[in-house]
Order: sequence, then structure tokens, then C-alpha cells
Amino acid sequence: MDIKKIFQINNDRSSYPEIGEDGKPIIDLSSHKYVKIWQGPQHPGVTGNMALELTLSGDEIVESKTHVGYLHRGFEKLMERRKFIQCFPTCVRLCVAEPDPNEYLLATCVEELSGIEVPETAQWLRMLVLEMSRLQVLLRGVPGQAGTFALGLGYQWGSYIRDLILDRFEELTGGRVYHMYILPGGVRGLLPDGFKKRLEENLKLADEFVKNINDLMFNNIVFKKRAKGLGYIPKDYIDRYGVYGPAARAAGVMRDIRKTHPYLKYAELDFEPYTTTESDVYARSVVRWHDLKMTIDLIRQIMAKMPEKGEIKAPTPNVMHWRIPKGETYVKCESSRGEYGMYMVTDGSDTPRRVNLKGPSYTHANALLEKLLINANIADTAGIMVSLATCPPEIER
Amino acid sequence: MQQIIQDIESRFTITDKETRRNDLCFLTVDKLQAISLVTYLRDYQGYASLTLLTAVDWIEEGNFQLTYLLNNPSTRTEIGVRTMIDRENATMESTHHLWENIQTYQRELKEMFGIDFPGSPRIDEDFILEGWDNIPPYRRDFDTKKYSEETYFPRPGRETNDPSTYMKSKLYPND
Amino acid sequence: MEKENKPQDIPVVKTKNFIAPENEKRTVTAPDGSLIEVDPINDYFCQERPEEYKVKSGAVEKFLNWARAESLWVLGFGTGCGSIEIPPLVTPRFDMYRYGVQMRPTPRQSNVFIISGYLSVKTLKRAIRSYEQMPSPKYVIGLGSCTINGGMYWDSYNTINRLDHYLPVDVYIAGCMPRPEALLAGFAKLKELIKAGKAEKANEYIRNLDWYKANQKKIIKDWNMPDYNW
Amino acid sequence: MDYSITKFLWTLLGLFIVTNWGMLMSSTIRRIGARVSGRIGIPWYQPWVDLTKLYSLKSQVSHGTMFYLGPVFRLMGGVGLFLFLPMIFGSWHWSNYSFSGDLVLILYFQLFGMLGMALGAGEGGHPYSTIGVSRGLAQFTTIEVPMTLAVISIAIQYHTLSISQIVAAQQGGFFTWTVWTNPFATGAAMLSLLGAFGHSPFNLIQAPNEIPIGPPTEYHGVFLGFLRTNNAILHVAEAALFMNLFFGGATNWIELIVKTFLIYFWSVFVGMVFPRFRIEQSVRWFLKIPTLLGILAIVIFL
Repeated sequence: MDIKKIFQINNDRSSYPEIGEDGKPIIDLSSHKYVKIWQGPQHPGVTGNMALELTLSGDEIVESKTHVGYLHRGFEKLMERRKFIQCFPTCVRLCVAEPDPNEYLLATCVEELSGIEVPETAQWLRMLVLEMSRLQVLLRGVPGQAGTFALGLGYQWGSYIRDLILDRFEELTGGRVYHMYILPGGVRGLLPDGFKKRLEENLKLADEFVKNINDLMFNNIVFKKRAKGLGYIPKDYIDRYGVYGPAARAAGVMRDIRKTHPYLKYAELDFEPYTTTESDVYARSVVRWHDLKMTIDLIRQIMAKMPEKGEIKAPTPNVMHWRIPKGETYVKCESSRGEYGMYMVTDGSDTPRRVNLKGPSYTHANALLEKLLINANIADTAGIMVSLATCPPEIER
Repeated sequence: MQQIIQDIESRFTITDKETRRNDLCFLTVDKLQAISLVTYLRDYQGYASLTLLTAVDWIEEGNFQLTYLLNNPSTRTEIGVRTMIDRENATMESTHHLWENIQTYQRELKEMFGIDFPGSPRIDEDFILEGWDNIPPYRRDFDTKKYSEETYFPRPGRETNDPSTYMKSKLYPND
Repeated sequence: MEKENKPQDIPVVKTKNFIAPENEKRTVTAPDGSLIEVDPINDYFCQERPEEYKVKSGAVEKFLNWARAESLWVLGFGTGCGSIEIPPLVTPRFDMYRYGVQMRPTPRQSNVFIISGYLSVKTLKRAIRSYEQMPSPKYVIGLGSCTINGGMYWDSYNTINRLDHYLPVDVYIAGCMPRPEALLAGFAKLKELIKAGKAEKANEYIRNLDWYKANQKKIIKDWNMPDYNW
Repeated sequence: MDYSITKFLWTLLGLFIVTNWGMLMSSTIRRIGARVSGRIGIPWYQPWVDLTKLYSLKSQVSHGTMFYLGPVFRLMGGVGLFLFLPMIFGSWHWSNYSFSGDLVLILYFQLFGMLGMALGAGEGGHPYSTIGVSRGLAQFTTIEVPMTLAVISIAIQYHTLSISQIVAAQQGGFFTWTVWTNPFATGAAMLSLLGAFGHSPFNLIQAPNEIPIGPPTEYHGVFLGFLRTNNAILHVAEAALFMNLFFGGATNWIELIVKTFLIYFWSVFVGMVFPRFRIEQSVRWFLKIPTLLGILAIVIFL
């Protein structure tokens, strides 16, 4: 009798449960080996309003399905019966957490299809707003990763600074969450007096927060134990599953639209997105932390380089009778979650023919999450999900 | 970019092409050639990443336009492959063997446009809507306003005006 | 939409069974080897109708109402985009814990249901289930103009226009989106109502259950749950 | 032991004080936690208001007899722990029903409520309850290992199983406390205490963003009120047990209040800055350092 065999624990569960002839795992719920549970839509660990249908064997997930559609409003249909200018208030609500990329994409689509050049000052202002919006997302998103493992302290600190950034937004645009600052042809207004000084004060707080969060999360032994090696994304998944943004950069693939397809004035800024190769939850979290640092730096660079005064809006036709000639285009920008694009088809009328938003969550939360959750522990679902930065409203729109 | 388009034109019948930017162009091909063009682009030209798959309803011509937008991460260019399929009994070959993430797009198209992709995994399951028994909502002949008014008890008191005529009457009442 | 209005010339794309697979009738093997017929909808769910609760008055009830008002437990269910403004409420700037408002993760332990923004039909079904599982006295706060008249999505085919046709609403908070301060004001208003003994919409729901259920069933096409989810 | 009515009434009064102190302690701790994250936190009287509200809910749904009995068992666990624990050293009024072998009984009572709760929560039928129960029992079994080792070590050290005598042996100065005379047992027990109080990193039983919220998922109204009352009693009683065993006991209520608060605060202090362990990590953690410390404590005194 081999004594070693008795004490050997078989950790390899990759072939569990057995795979049937049709390529699907054989799961017989009435055999009492498996439990089917739903995480969401009413579940505090799921980001936003979506559901995961998990089949468990013990604590381990053997099959997972994502169910979306709880937030479907039919944006793409609604925009088809709104004039171009009416689309803007609708459009910002596409992804609630980070509304400004939506405005930017729609404005850029309209500008590209009707051939409008955006003045330089407006481009700088757009960039500032986009970076501020990224900052407010990351201030919650980076500590939010620890929040999924029940370390809510960083989230509380981050939210406080986020509220200050939202105050600056309010000062600039009048809105706290929805800004509608970017319009076709330019932006709505110049910076108010003393705005840069007040923003700089908030950025100093953010700097301190970046340091604190490093101590709290990345040097925390329990966080390391939970997050390291969790939710590993192999490099060949990047193209097959559609992995973007921080998740791809954590796998060692450079996916940052700001660097690869510089839009606005990003070519004039000096930045280098952080990449690493571990590709687990911890690495993704570190990448987003570096993003946070970089965003603070970028805002400072933008504030230093942008012109104080200048033209902020190119002349546009009467927005009530604005007809855009037939054409189609796809524009993209980098949101905090990854590549964020909009596909627009016009047919010469005063409404868009078709608008399609392509967000990174669409692939992250469906095909990729379903794959990553297999053989994960049920305790880690929230962690894996948040590390992919899922935003449900942009999946179903 | 031009080189690749010339290369494609020598192999496939491109009926229409539109260069939008120097990193984005759209090619229209026949329905039968679309899948082989997409596969060719993926396997031989490095367009390995699928950005999106979506449909446009050209109801006047009785067609759906399917757009496969492919991205080449190394040359940083994008090619949109457009193909027209018939609006009646709309079906298209499934490409779920090429990308794992395309099945989500195909499920959405099946539900929202009624375009069938036989063989695609979970294609018959609900994706976004639940228990929908009307025309697929993204089709142009589905009137969302009418449906909403008939179904969801609109609160009385809302006036709906055509923005252009309404604004004209407000701004220039004398005209 | 009624069956008669349905356009006949369009081929129905979907044919499907509206009962979830775990709720289908089936036979299971008991531990002793015998076979048992199971009909989950009828066997596992309570089909009893709820009863109306008598609104009491008097000093004791006043004290209890005060306690109910000062301890509002909010169900953590973000149903729409308004849920982006609920997390700030538990963070330093707004801190609703000061006012005795706390978040609870399960409907069984909550009293307040914040319908945060628009409700798609799919979410409405879950919202009804969650609402009916909450113990009475329970209150609903309609957050944002989407719950009042549809708001931005008044012409959308998938979002409801008036929340009060499906769930009884105690307090509406207008705006798109309402600021966290507005939410705090809404809580203050709700407390006022509870202390005055006027927040009895849950009873109204039970009194008019048939009307509410008819409205709900009109738009939820795959009704595969009991009439009242205990 | 004294079975007179007077004694019984004094014990009831003690229970009343302990319940209220437990609730005040929990609200204070929550206020401290809120200050760390920059908030003001709940009012100090919030636990009483919550409890009044829970007991005054109009509709309650039951899932069967065991579902009723779960919280009752849990409450009995807490009250039982209190009954056999001498609160104030040397006082007839506050020594409750402690007797010469009470240490063993108390170890049993710690697990008693847990088991009752497991039965009741299982009756609720919610899958998250079941997962929570299996996690809870797995973790509690491993918490008991270092705990029991530490208790055995103390029993060997003081040659008694009576808590009163253990406290008596520690009287006579700061340096006669067990924490100085038997640091290994104290270490093992204090580490297992982290798990017993159920704060981070060992709060996976009620983990709100994994299995909301574990065994009490289905409990509401009076049932939840019972559980909350029990929490208040149990936290003070358990802290008092540790105070008696390791920190010299208390000779008056003020001392008890200060010491139990500090012992409870220890678990919150750790929990504030640590995320939550997974169940297998938690089980392994308890079987490593705390158990080694416990074994060491026994070996030294053998």
C-alpha cells in the first residue's frame, strides 16, 4: 500500500464534472451532487443589476451562465427616433458610472459623418473631462476590488475623494453624475475661474489616497492570498474572447486606445500605460491602480498644457434640421474598462439609422466571465467579476 | 491598408468599399463570401480581434446589413465587412468557431432583429428580453412609442411635440 | 398587448416553454428508493393570499411607529441607474447611517425598497418578488422621474412608465438623477409619514391585489411564480 | 450552588445589564468603525431601535418548527454561556450559576447555539443558508481546536476546571494574569477569538457579498430580533470568559466593561484592515499557528 497516495490530495479539478459527448458537462441536478443558485439580480456581490446562474458542487462552480437584460431600455431603438441633438441626453445614460465617454463617442460620430473640425481648446477640454471621469471611476473601482473581499475601508476613502471630483464636475457642467458637457462641434463652456486651483487641491488628496491604498491593499497579506492566482486569463484568450483595457494589459498585451490610436491630443501627452504578465485578479488590480496614478498625472499635464482661452465650439447647422449624409463609421476611445466604441450608420435623414455601442463589458461579462468562473470558488465570483470591471447597463443598453 | 484591400479585391468580389479614415474601411461582399472573407482576414491578415457584429435594418430595400468589424492589433487598423441578407427568413451562417465572444452578438441579433444563426450555442435562449412575443424590437417596423403607450399606462399630461415645429412656434411666433 | 392586436403576418420568432426548468413537474427518487411526483409551483410555494393588517392607534403604536421610522432597512437592490447614487449614501459625504437608514442584503430583513430609476419588465418581475418577500410594514420609494412617468424612457418598449400601477409607492423622489441629498430628504419625508401612521401603502397593495396583479400579469408574459410570493 | 429566588432575580438583572451593555458595545464599535472610514456612524441608541422595530413587525413567515427553534437555540446558547459564567469575581450577586466544572460546560455552550442555528437555518430552505451553515460549522470546528488546547493548558496550569478558581488564582497583581504566566495559551485563545467573534478576516459565515447573508438569510422580525439579542449577550459573555481566563477577571462592573470592550475591540481592530479569508484558507490558518501555540502551551505545563 502506497502511503503517499493516501495523503495526496487531488487538486486538479479541471476535468470535473465529466464532459459528455456533445462537449457539455454532464450535470444531473437530481443526483444531489450539484446545487443551482442564482447570484443576482438582487445580490450585493454582483456589480449592478445582472444575474449569474451558477451550478455548484460543494463550494466550487462547475457551470456558470450570465443573464443580462435587467437594465435594457432599448437605447439603440430610442435613438433611432430622436434627432441628433436629442440623442445626447439619452446617450449619457448608457453607462451610468462613466458617462463622459458616451458623449464623446456620439459627438465624434456625428462630427466625423458630417465633417466638422473641433477647435483645439475644445479638444483639450474634452480630454480633461474624459480624464476626470476616468479618475472618478477609478477612485471607486480600485478599492472596490478589495471591497469584494470584504475590505470596505478603501472604498469609503475613495468615495470621499470621488465626491470632491464630482463637485468639480458640477462646477464645470452643472451636473453631478450626468454632465452632457460634450456637444457636437465642441464643448459647452470654458473652465470657471479658479477651477484649476481647486482641482489641484483635490488631486493632492487623491495622491495621498493612492499611497494609502497601496498600503491597505497591495501590501495586505490576506488580500494577496485571496487575489493572487485568481481568475487567470491566458494570453490567447485576448483575441478569442475579446479582452480589453486593464484586463488585457495585465496579461501583457498593450491595449490602450490612448496609446495605440491616439485621439484628441493624447499624442502630445507623456504617458506610458503599465503592463504586467501575471494576469490574475491581483495583477488587474495593480494595473488599475497604476491607471489611477497615471490619470492623476495626465490631468496635471492637461491642465499645464491646455490653452486658457479660445474657440470652444465649431459652428454647426441648425440642430433641429440637422441632416447627416449617408455613411457609417466606428469611433472608439479608452474608458476605464477598456476599448469603448460606437458604430453609427446614417441615411441622410435627421435621425441616426442605427447606433450600436460596443463596450468591453459586453464580452467580459458574457463569454469571458462564464469561462473564468468554471472551477472557481463561489466566494471569488464577486472578485473575478469586479476585476473585469463589468458595467451591466452597457451590455444590454 | 491599401495593400490589404487590393489583396482582398484580388481574391473576393468586393461590390462596394468605403474608406472612412486611414485606419478604418468598410467592404461590402456577397452573403456567400462573407464568412470566408472574415475567416481569411482573421487567419491570414492578422485581423484576429472581433470588435463587433451588428445589423442595420434597411427596410426600404428589404435587407438586413450585417457588419463584422475586425481589428488588427499589430497594424492598428480596422476593416468592416458588410454583407446584405434577405429580410424575410433572415439567416446567416454562424461564426462561433472563430471567436468565443461572437455567440453573444449572435444571440442578441437573433432576439433583437430576428436573424437566425443556426448552430450557435444557446441561440434560442432569452438574452435580453423575457417572454417577448411581438416583432423583434430593433426592426424598423416596430413602433416603440406606440407599443409603450398601449402597454405601460402613460401618465396623462405629457405632451409630445415635434421639436423643430415646436421650437419654431416658440421662437418665431409671427412667421 | 392583447392577443388580437398581435400582427399575424409576422412569423413568431420564439417558441418556448415559459416554466423555468427547475419548476417543471418531475419525478424524484426519495432516499428510500420510491418515486415521488413533484410539482414545484404548487408544492414548494405558498399559494395563500395575504391579509390586510389593522392599523392601530394609541401610545404604544405611536412608539412602535417611531421605532419603525428610526430604523429603516433598505434592500440592497439597484434596479436602475439611480443605484449609482445609493453607494455615496453609505460613504463619508452623505452617511445615511446617521439617520438610522441601513442597507440589508436580503428582502426578508428589509423594510424599504428603493426602486432606483427605470424598471425594465424583466426587473419588474424580480422587484415584485423581492417586494412581496419583505415583511410588513414595508415602504417603497420611487427614485427618479422614470418611476413617475417614464422619464427619459417614456417611449421605450421595455421600461414601465408608472410604477404605482405595479407596486404601491409611498414617496416619490423626482429628478434625473436625484442627488443623494434628495434621497436623504426622501427618507425624512418617509419618516414623517411613518410617524404620522400614514405610510400604509402596503395595505393598499393587499386590498387592491387583484388590480395590481392584473397590471403585472399584463406585461410579464412568462408568469411562472405564485400569485403572492411569500 | 444556590437555587434561591433571590439568586435567580440577581442573575436576571445581570442578564439585563449584559444585554444592554452588549448592545451599547456593538453600537460603539460600529461608531468607531465609521470614524475610521470618515463617517459619523449610527446613533448610539440605534441597536435598541432596531430591536424594537424587529419585534414589532406585523407579518412574519415561518418555514416550520425547526425554523422557529433555530433562533431560540441560538439565544439559549448565549444565555447558557452567561448563566454559568461568573461575571464579577468574589461577588455572590454576579457570580451566576458557576460551579466547579463550569469550564467544560461553557465550551459546550459555545457550540450549542451554533448547532441549533444550523438546524433552523437549514429548514429555511435557502441555498445561501445551507452554504453558510456548512462554512460556519467547518470554521467553528477548527476554531475550537486552539481554543480547547488553550483551555486544557490553563486547566493543567491551575489544576482546576472552575472559572472562579482560575480567576482567584490570578488575583494579586497585574503580572499574575494568565497572559503573563501562560502567554502561549493566551495567544492561541486570542487568535481563535478572532474567529469566534466573526469579524473580518473570518466573517465568511455571513459574508454579505458572497452569500447574503449566510444562515440568517431567511430570518426576519422576531427571529432576527432573537439573533440580535443573542449577539449582544454572546459577545459580552465570550469577552467575559476570556477576561476571566486570561486577563485577571473583574472585581466590579467598571472593570468588566473596560476589559470586555478592549477584548471585543481586539477583533474589530484586526477586522478593520483585513479582507475576508476563503473557507479553506481560514480552516488552514486556524490549524497552523494557533494550534501550534496551543500545543506548545500544553507541552510546557505537562
